[in-house]
This record gives sequence, structure tokens and C-alpha cells, in this order.
Amino acid sequence: MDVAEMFLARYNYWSFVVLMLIGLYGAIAYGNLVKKIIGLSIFQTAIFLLFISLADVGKDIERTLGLKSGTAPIVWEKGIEEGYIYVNPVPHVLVLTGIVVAAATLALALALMIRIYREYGTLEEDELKELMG
Amino acid sequence: MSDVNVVIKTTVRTMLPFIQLYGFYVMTGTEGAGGGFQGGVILAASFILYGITFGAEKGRQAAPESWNTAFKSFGLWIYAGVGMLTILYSLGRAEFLNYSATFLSLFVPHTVARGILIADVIEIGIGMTVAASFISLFFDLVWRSDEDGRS
Amino acid sequence: MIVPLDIALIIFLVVSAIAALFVRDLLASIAILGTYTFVMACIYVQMNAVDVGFTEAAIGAGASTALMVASLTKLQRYDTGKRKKAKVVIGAFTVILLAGLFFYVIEDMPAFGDYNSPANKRIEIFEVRDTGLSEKLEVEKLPEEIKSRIYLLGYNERNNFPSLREYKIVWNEEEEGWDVLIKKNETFFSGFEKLYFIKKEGEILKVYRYSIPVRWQEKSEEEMNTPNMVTAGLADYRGYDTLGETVVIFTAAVSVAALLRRGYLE
Amino acid sequence: MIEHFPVVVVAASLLSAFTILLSGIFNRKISYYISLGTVTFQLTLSIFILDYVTKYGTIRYWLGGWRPPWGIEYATDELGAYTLFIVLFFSFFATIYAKRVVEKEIEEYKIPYFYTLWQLLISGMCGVAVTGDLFNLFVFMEIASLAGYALIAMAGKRALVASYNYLILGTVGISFYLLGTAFLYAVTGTLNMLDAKILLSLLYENKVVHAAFVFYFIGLVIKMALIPFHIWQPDAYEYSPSAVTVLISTAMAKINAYALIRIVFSVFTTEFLEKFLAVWTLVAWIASAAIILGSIFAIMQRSLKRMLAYSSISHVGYIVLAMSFLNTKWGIMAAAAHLLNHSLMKATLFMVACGFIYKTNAKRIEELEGLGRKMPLSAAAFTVAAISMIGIPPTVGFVTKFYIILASLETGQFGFIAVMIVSSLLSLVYFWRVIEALYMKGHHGEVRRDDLPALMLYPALILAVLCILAGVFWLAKGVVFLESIAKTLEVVG
Repeated sequence: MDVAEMFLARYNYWSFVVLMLIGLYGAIAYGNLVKKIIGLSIFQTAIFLLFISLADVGKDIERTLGLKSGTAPIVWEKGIEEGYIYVNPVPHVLVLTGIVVAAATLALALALMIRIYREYGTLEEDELKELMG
Repeated sequence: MSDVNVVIKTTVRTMLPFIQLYGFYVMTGTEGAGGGFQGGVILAASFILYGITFGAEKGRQAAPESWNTAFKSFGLWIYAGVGMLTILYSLGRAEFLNYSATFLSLFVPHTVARGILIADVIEIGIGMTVAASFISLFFDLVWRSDEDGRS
Repeated sequence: MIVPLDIALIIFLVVSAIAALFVRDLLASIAILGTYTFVMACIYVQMNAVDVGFTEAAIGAGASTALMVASLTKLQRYDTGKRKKAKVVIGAFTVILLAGLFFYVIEDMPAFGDYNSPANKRIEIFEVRDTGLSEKLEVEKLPEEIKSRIYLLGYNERNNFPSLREYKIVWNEEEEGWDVLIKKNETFFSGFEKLYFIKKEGEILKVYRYSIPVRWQEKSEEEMNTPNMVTAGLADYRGYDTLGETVVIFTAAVSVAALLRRGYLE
Repeated sequence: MIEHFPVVVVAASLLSAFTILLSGIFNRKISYYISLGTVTFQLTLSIFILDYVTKYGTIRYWLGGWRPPWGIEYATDELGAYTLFIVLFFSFFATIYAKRVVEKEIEEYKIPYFYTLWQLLISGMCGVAVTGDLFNLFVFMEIASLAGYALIAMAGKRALVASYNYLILGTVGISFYLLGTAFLYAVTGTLNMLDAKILLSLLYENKVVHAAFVFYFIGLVIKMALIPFHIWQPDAYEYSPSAVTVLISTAMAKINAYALIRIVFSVFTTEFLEKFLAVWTLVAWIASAAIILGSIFAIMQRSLKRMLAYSSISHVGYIVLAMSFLNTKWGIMAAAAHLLNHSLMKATLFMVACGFIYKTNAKRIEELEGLGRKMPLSAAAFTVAAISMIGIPPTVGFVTKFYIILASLETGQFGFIAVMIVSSLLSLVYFWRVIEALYMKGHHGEVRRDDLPALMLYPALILAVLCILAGVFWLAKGVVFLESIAKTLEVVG
């Protein structure tokens, strides 16, 4: 597989990889609890990006070459006649679920942080470890 | 709050009904994008906006917690209830959440009944729960919880 | 998708993701995260995922950011930037390990925007030599050889997949192949539904299985009077997941109430 | 009629959660009884399901009436029904046990919240046990996890930090699971487990599939707390409210193990694993290291609950080790049996350990001195479970070790026999300290008997008796059942 095919035809994949690794590094390496949850958010959205880019079909440039290009998955008969095709709605449904789950996790983490800060007066992991003994 | 905020207050008061109407518009219907989650969040946003402008205290009065709790439960009762209803109504012939097997199918073709149930019952149920949940999430995280150390 | 716009937005995403972690001021960090999510929503929309973009903008960029800013009033505003050496090493190690894994994977990833990929259209399950099989297909008969191969693969009644006793074969003009329709036996939709696809390529017949979106795209308006396939999928085809998802939000609300309240309703 | 039961089990629990929250506005006493009633109802249904499944085979139920792969399918086979039964059985005993501890440990106004989350946790676990859909498993596992984090944090103080660490690691784990699903979906285009299994059999050489397996495995192993991903677990078990410790250390830990078994054997199959035998053997040795290290860490602890938590880490190793035998049925049989066995022992141990805290506030092992005479029945239950942990026949602990030894004899990997024996000795060491403190130390004068209240004592006693009875059952008639599980998972041997 040559470089052009590896990087250009699959740039969506590389963008997901970069974002996911940034997020994961943030969640693991940072000592501040808020930063951890920010890293986690980036990590999760990166996975959603992968799902959505799996669903997408066609490129807009290619329409000029007579190839098909994607349209939103809402019934549109005229568009189909003009050579559009619907993108895949399945990952959309999965990602909708994922986004809500991510928001719920975030809310719970925030509540925990507020309680921790009230209890210990700090959000730094190593200080917390000292205070907990 | 001082009188400086009178512009903000008036603007918000005028905007609120429109935001809420938009929330309901997004929530129902199957033609366009949107659904219970988005509509519910927009609806919750209107209350949060109210809370930010007029203070959390007044926001709490506009969306009392007893109502929030009730709506949270009712929304899911509607959703899961429709699921159980389909089993009971069809006497075990149809599956959980098989919307064709409800009373509505007596009046309209069952495919149309499915559409109606999705758009106007299920999505409203989701919207109710989501809106109430986000309102109570926001007020729980903000409201007065720092006044005394007690948790 | 529009490729140049896509690439520009993705570069912006990467920069803002790094910035969100780099900034010491947590309020700024959260604001950057808000823009990050919003740009992500834009990417979703230009990849034709309108519903997801809408949700990401409303829940990810709107509600989540609001919640984070709201709770930051109760937390310390600045990150001290202290990091344990060990954790940094573990983090870097994990990142390198995973990056290696992703390099290993790339070869077999389906190309971006491929509308015949397994996820978007159909997956090839096997191929047979065309020894007079296509003539049988012409007269709308499924050859025994293909039938038994499908059966042996595991798509049989024992595994609760439709039997091939009742089937129809239809020529698919657009794709230049044969669609094999099977009886669905669903409670309210018992008719025929296309499931397999056979295409002749030279001397070889390739047998495909259609994936999930084919049914959703073609049948959602007919079966539930819903033009928006995402709504149809969300509330009906995968309605049970959505019930679970609503329960997740409910759980979060109850959890936060349980942690922060000082009375049952206050 | 009975094919509706799996979904009714889940829905009943969800509906009761909504009702408890609502009823909390009017009456906070009633929430416990709603919860107990629902769990009893669910347990009854799960017994019917188990009976039906063993007689007539897998229940396949199309939710919403859509045929897979277009819709979601509930597939309850022997292993699923058995796990469902385990989850509900221990939920039932934990619920009975919960009444008194919760009244003591949780503020009165929070009790309805507690039971709402309790029911959500149970329904999430049931949803995982019966589902046949990869993404549906994610959703229900997330429900269970979120409810779990909140329940742990309800103890306040240190539990908050423990819960936060669990949340971060748990979310990373579940996101890895989601990533695995994304990769699998990219190459197969399906989300149904059976369908994925069939399509994967064509794609074993595909590198995306290998990556998907790695992500599934790491994700679920983080949730199971196998060494080296165990750091969240001891804190979470030690500081959480007593009733929650009992539930998450039994049912919750087992549901993650179940998910791993399901993904590894029902989606990827042994045929796939045999292609990567070297890696899979490495996993076996990591699991052995977990068994030994978990026991050594347990010996180093001074707090009783923490010691038991580390012993749980060691027993997660047992399950993973048992899964790693491919060419013999005994391995997977040991894993399946250990789902119940470990729950039985750990439930008893934690019930009594939390009972000591409830009664005398004795958290450290040296504070237990003389409790064997003060609380004879609880101490007896503890001792039986401890003997069982050590693995003396015919207790349940012996059964697992026996099966693993059989498996290693059959496959010729004699190293694991040594691991079993060393692990037995190490657990003898750490349990001996407790038993010594209970019976042999302290003053020997007359002590007034002051045992646990009946609602806390009897669950522990019943489970302790079951530790022996179940051991006999597994050695006698239960083998047939375990063999049928091995057959459904298509493990040859």
C-alpha cells in the first residue's frame, strides 16, 4: 500500500487516530481532574468521528466526474434521480446514543468533582492521594 | 439584580416562548432532522436561560423539582409503557416495542400508526425525560450548594 | 463531504484539542472544548449526518459546556500543571502502543466514502465458479450449490436466520446482479425482503449479503411513514437502544441529585 | 409466552426504578419494598427462563419485531440465562441484606435515590446478560456502570475519589469496547453477535478484526480489574456503602466477566484464538500473575474489606486463566462455574465483613479479635466461605481449582497446576490471619452474644451453606449443565 493511499484516501482515519490519542493521553497523564475529563471528552468524540466517517459515502468533487455523492438520510426522491445516494443512517443512530452517554458521564463526573473539591479542597490527583492517606 | 439588567430581562422574557416553541417543533415530527433529545435539550435550555437571567432561585420556582422528578419518570414510563402495552395488547403475539400492536392500529393502517407513535408519543416521552433531566442536572450543579459545607 | 473544508476543519480540531489540554486556565480550556465540539458538529453536518450534528451542537457543545462552566464556579479555576512522571510515561507508552496498532490496522480499513463497503452496502460472503449457475438464476431459480453454501455458513433456521425454501430472484438493473429476496416472517411485515445479492464477474459468481442500511433506506418510509431514516432507526429499528439511552440520562440526573442534594427535592 | 420473559425482566426493573423515584416524593419508606418486590419477581422469571433454556435451547427474541441484523435481538442461551440467574440471585440477597445497612449508612432522604440507582444497576446487568447485540450490550453496560459509580460515591469522603477513578478507567474501558464495535462494524457491517460470528469466520486474516479483538479484550479487562488494570478496584470496594460492595463485588464483577466470555467465545470463537495461540498463552500467564500477585497484595493488607478486594482481583485471574484453555471443555466449564462460585464466596465474605463494621465498626483485621465468640454465627459463615476460598473439597472453591487442574492436565500445561496450589497456600495465609483473630486472639472470658440482625445474618448463612451444597452440585449433576454451556460456546474437547 503506497503512502498516498494510506494517508490521503484514509485521512478521516488518521484524524480519528490523532484526536483519540490526544484525548487518551490527556485522560491518563494529567493530574488535574477537570483536565482528565476534558481528555476523556476528546477521546469519546474521536470515536464518534470514526463512526460518522464510516457512514459517509462519495465525495463532492467526484460528482463532477459523474460519480454519486452522498446526501443526508432523509427521503428525497428528486435528489436520488439526480444521482445522490443516502449516507448510511446506522452509525448516526449509534453515535446519537454515544453522545448522550458521554454527556451523562460528564455530568456525573462534574458532580463527583464538586463533592471532592468540597471535601478535600483540591482537584490535583497527587494532593488528593496525600490527603486520603 | 440591578436595573442595568432590564434589557437582558426583557429580551429573555420575549425570547423564551419562541425557544420553547422551537423545542417542541424539533421534538415532534418525522420529516426533518431532530427528535426528542435535541428538542428536550432546547426546552431545558430555555429554563436554564431563565435561571441564569433571573437567578437560580427564581429559576427553581419556574421549574419546581417535584415537577422535574415527575416528568423524568413519566417520560420513561411512556416509553417503556408503550413497550409493555404492545405485548399486553397483542396478548403476547407482538414483541416489546412493536408499535404496530397498539390501539391506534384500529383506526389507521398500522404503518401510519407506527409513524404517529414514533413522532408524537415516543419522542415526546424522550423529550420530557431529557428536558427534565437537564434542568435538574443544571440546577443541582449550580444551585446554592456552596452556601454551607453540608452535602 | 467537501474534502478541502473537511481537512481545514480537522486541522482546527486537532489544534483545539491540543490547546484544550495545554491551557492552564480551566475556563479557557472548557471554552476551547466547546469550540472543539462545535467544530465537530460542523464536520458531522458536512459529512451529511445532520441529526448527529444537531445533537452534538445541542448536547455536546451546548448543554455539556453549560454544565461544565456552571460547575467550574464551584471548583478551582487553575490547573497547577503538576504531573506525575510515572503517569506521563504510562500515557506516552499507551499512546505509542496504540499508534503502532493503528498503523498495523490501516491496510484493511475500508476507504473513506466507499459506498459499497460492508458497512454501507453489502459484504461478500463467498464466490463460486459459474458452471451454468447463472442460467439457473436467469430463470429465477437459486442453484442448489449456492443454497447449501449459504446454509453451511450458518445462515440457517437453526440460527434463526431465514430459510431459503421460500425465495424470489429479481434482476437488479442498477447494480447489474440478482437480488435474492427471502421471506421475513416478522410479526407485522411478513413479505419478501432482499437479503443476498449475486453478481457475475467473468467466470465467477460473487455472493453478497446486504447490510443494515439497505433495509433502513429503502423501507423506512413505507414501514413507519417516517421520511427521516435516522428518526426511524432511532425510535423503531433500534428503538430499544434509545430506551436504554434515555435511561442513561435519567440515571445521570438521579446520580447527580443523589450526590449533591440536601433534601429529596432541594 | 416465555420468550417475552427476558425483556420483561429488564423492563420490570426499569419501570420499578422510575416508580421508586416518583414514590419518593410521597413516601420514602416504600422504596425498599418496591425494590425487593421487583427483584423477587425478576428472580422468579429468571428461574423460568433458565428452566426453559436448558430444555428447549436458546430464546431468540426480536425487539420491536425486526429481524436481525436490521433490528436488535435478545439471544438468551444457557450461559446468558445462567448469568441472568446469578445476577438476580445475588441481587435478591443483596437487597435483603441492604435494608439495615442502608438505613444506617445513607441519609434518610437519599434512600429513594439509592434504590432507584440500585434498580437501574440491576436492570443494566440483566440487560447485558440477555442481549445478543453488540451495541445494546454497550448501552446497558453503561447504565449499570453509571449507576454503579453513583452508588459507590454515595458513601461520601474517600468513596468519592474511588468512584472518580473508577469512572475515568471504566469510561476508558467502555470506550475501547465501543471502538472495538466500530472496527467490527467497519468490516462486517453488522451489530448482531451471531451474524458477526458468521461473517467474522470469513475475515480472520483481516487486521481490523485483530484490532477489534484487542480493543474488546482490553476494554472489558479494564472493567474486570485484571492486573495491571486493577488500580480502581480496591478503593472502590473498600470505601463504597456495604450493600453496594456486596452487589458490585458479586453481580457487577461477574457481568463484566460474562461479557468477556461472550465476546471472546460467541463472537470471535476458538478458531480465531487458535490463530494467535502465542498471544493467548501470554494472556494465560498474565492471568496467573494476577492470581499470585492478587493474593500477595491481599496478604499485605490490614483492612479486611481491602484484603477481600485484592482477593477478588486474584479471582478475576482465575476466570481469565480458565478461559485461556482452548482445546478442552474443562477450561470454559471452570470459568462458567466460577461465575457462581466466586459470587457465592465473596457475597458471604463481604456480607460478614460489612456486618462487622455495622456492629462493631471493626475495619482492620486486628480489631476483629474475639468476634468469633461475640458473633458466632456470622463468624461461622465467614469461616465456611474462607475455607471455600482456600479450596478444600467439596466446597465451591475446590470445584474451580479442580476443573482448572483437569484442564491443564488435559492440555499438558502443568505450570498452571503449580499456580493453583500456590494460590491455595497464599489464600490459606491471608484467611488464616482473619480466622486466628476471630477465634484465637482476645480475652477468653464470657462474652455476651450479640450477633447481626436477622435480615443481615440469614442471607450470609444461607450463602455459606450454599458454598458447600453448590460444590457438591457441580461435582455431581452440574457437570452436565456446564458441558452444555461449553457446547453452546463451541469449545471442543
